[in-house]
Amino acid sequence: MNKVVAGADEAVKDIPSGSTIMFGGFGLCGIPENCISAIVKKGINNLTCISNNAGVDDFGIGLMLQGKQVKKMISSYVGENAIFEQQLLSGELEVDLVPQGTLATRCMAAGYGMPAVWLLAGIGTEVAEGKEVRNFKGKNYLLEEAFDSDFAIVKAWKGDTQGNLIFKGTARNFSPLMAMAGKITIAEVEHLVPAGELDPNAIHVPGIYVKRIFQGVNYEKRIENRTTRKK
Amino acid sequence: MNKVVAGADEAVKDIPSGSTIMFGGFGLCGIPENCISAIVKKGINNLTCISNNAGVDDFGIGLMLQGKQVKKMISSYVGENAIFEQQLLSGELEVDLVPQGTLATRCMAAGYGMPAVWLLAGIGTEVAEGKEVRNFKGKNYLLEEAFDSDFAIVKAWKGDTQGNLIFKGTARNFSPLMAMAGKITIAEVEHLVPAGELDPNAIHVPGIYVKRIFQGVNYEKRIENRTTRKK
Amino acid sequence: MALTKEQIAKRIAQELQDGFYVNLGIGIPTLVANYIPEGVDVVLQSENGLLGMGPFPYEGEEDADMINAGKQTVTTLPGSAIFDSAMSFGMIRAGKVDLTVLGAMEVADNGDIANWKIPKKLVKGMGGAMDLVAAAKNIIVAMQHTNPKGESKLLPQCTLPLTGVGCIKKVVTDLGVFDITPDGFKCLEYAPGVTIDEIKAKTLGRLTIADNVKEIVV
Amino acid sequence: MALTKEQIAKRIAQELQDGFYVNLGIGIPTLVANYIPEGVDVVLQSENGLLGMGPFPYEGEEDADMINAGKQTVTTLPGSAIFDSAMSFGMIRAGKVDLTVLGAMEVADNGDIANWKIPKKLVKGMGGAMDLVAAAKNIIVAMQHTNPKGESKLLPQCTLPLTGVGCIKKVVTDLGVFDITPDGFKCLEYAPGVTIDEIKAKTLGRLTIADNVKEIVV
Repeated sequence: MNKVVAGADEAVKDIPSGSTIMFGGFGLCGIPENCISAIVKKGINNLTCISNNAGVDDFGIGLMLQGKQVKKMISSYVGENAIFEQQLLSGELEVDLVPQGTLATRCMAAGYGMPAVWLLAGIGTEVAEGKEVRNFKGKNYLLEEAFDSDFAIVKAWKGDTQGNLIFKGTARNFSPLMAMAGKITIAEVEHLVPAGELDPNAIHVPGIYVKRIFQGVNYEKRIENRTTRKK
Repeated sequence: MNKVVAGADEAVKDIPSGSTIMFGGFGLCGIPENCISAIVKKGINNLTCISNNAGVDDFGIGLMLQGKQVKKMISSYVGENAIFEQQLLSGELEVDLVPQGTLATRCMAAGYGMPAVWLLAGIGTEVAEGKEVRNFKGKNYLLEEAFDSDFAIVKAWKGDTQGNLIFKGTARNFSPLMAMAGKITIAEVEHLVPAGELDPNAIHVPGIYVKRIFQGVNYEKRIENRTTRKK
Repeated sequence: MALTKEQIAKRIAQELQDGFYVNLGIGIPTLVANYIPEGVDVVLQSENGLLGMGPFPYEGEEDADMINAGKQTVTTLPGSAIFDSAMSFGMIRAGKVDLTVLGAMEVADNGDIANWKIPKKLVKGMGGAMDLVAAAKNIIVAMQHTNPKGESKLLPQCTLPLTGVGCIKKVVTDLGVFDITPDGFKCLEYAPGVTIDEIKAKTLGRLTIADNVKEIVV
Repeated sequence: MALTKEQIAKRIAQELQDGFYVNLGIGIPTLVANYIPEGVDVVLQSENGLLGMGPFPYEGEEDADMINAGKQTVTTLPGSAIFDSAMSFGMIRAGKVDLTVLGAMEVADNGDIANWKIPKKLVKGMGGAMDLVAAAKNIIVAMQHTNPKGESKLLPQCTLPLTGVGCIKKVVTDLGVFDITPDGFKCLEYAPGVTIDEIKAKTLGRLTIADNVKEIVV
């Protein structure tokens, strides 16, 4: 069982144009920087990306937008960048907006083998259009389908050679859910360690969900909204 | 915000007869020994217990069966004890058998605010009787309702004064799911520590789900099936 | 004098009770954290996956892996817990968060809220707003009473696409504090120097005035 | 000579492929772990929440907090992961476990299985069996070909209450190895010294014999 690959280029080499790919991260926090770069370099296109956000002009999924690689974004909050706006207005880019908790839960459902879930968000709004509504114990819920994806790409803090992953801080966000949801899951990690170094009790994503793992390099970890206080 | 109570007696003091209570544990592994003793001492009855198993004659939920405190068991595997069998045959005890993964997921659903889930287990069997079946992408699923419970009682390895819980080994099992599902969740822990001592990244149940917590005492941690090899 | 944003936040902070788990939205709601009353212990939830959100880090101590739902760098506190986004919205959906405070573009007198989309303007998305308003058990809206054109934001019905239906219980504006009742907005308090007539003039939705209406103390 | 339980386990072990995640049920299936072929790296999943199940602990090193789904004390291995029961069955349901091996009371020639309940006897429950048979993508049944009364356990249809419908792909008994095909059981291999006639006599369900049927080598 060898899940370790040399780097991002090898990890993404079989992703074809037209794929549906999940990208972990919230804003720029916890995004798989290495794999995004490799996909940009590779130049595949016509991609459907499931990701809470779409990066900024010159970082994250924004880089893939620059290269016109993305056909459709499935996100809860987008448009922190001008290229995105321009492609959306010109009709080059399709956007499917999904409430944030619904997005997370539809990813979880896939990883847990549940075909659909009943959720509250969006009842009575345009999000509910065309969806089945059912009342359970006095509250209305929408039937929301699990997300299928050909690939899921996440960045973890630590990972071992068996594919077990641990995230740090709020860089966790959607990443474990997507890692569990992908048909083929690729994990880049800040620290790749031998099997046995991680506490089995502290693992966020068991290795069974991860097909490929590699030691990432040169993380920029850009901060989107730096807020501080004075000492 | 003070969640810490003195001990088991105080933690369970307001549980009335007739309650529905979830008990964490798999077999005798990870069961809330202190609270079970306190409930036995308290003598409430007519209880509905949601627990994967029903203990053995003289330990775990078996002690509550001895005292004829249990009206109904909702479990996946029961009957490791003679008292159980006798009460079942005499009609004193009602049993609702639920596939193990379905039991776990119906607890999770409650903790995640999902009223029902679509699950595979039991399709075409007597478990499916009276339940809605729906085909998603070529497979049939049963609609299974989330479990409501008045109280959830779990044993964790470590817990802090904010109610955050960490489990050890396979004593985790159903416990985090039930801890998240209970209307009122009580956690007994082997090690109660001040807030700040647990790694925020390694917490299995965030304190928001836990109403009462206490330092447990005198854990027997009985082994049901001791298997070893020679050095 | 209408309340300042800080005063709106301060008034909302009076609603906090010891032991509350609270989710604060972006904008005025975020400011509520600065006015938590003495002796009241609340835990802030950030829907990207953090319970026990602490203050901004000291300069130079920012951690790119530690942000809130507004993507601001934040810190943890003793007793913080971190989790994934599904669990985060799970605890909201399950009613474990005691209070949610968020902003709005419009609130209707039946509790509908619109705060995510202006037709013909670029749509950035609802983020977690729809989840929060649909699932939170107790929601307070913090907003200006009127929009920049001076038009009422407290309406008989929302004109913008809805974020949630019948979910708002209380609104705190620069002019007053309002419960949402079967009879529409009920003015409980008015800002110092603001008259009931001014509130009536600036509220398009159904409005009643509480018998014991009083001046806001912040 | 019919196969011993150990030989059944040994034959099933030949089905293991490098990199497989495998769930082994109680009884004969558990023995499969003793015969994993050299150079084949498999990870054992125990449905109570353990991936990377190791051998029994050395005497005196038992940990009450570390058991498998059969409630036996076990150990972890380097690279093990522990999780809750919902995730455990989640990964099974999502098809991440490559192979499940379990025992049965009866298997029908359409792949139905019965292994949890005998009417009029005390019912102990299905445990995780229904979840496993409904969700696992590849299931092998390990069992005796006949029951203690000598009656076939490979049937045209199950007489006992079902555990799962049309889910079994392969059966390994003390007499042979059988695929389940649209034409019923297909005998691929026979135990050394066991004749095809004996297999035919002891199989009540529809049975075909593979053209290249051969003796089991264990």
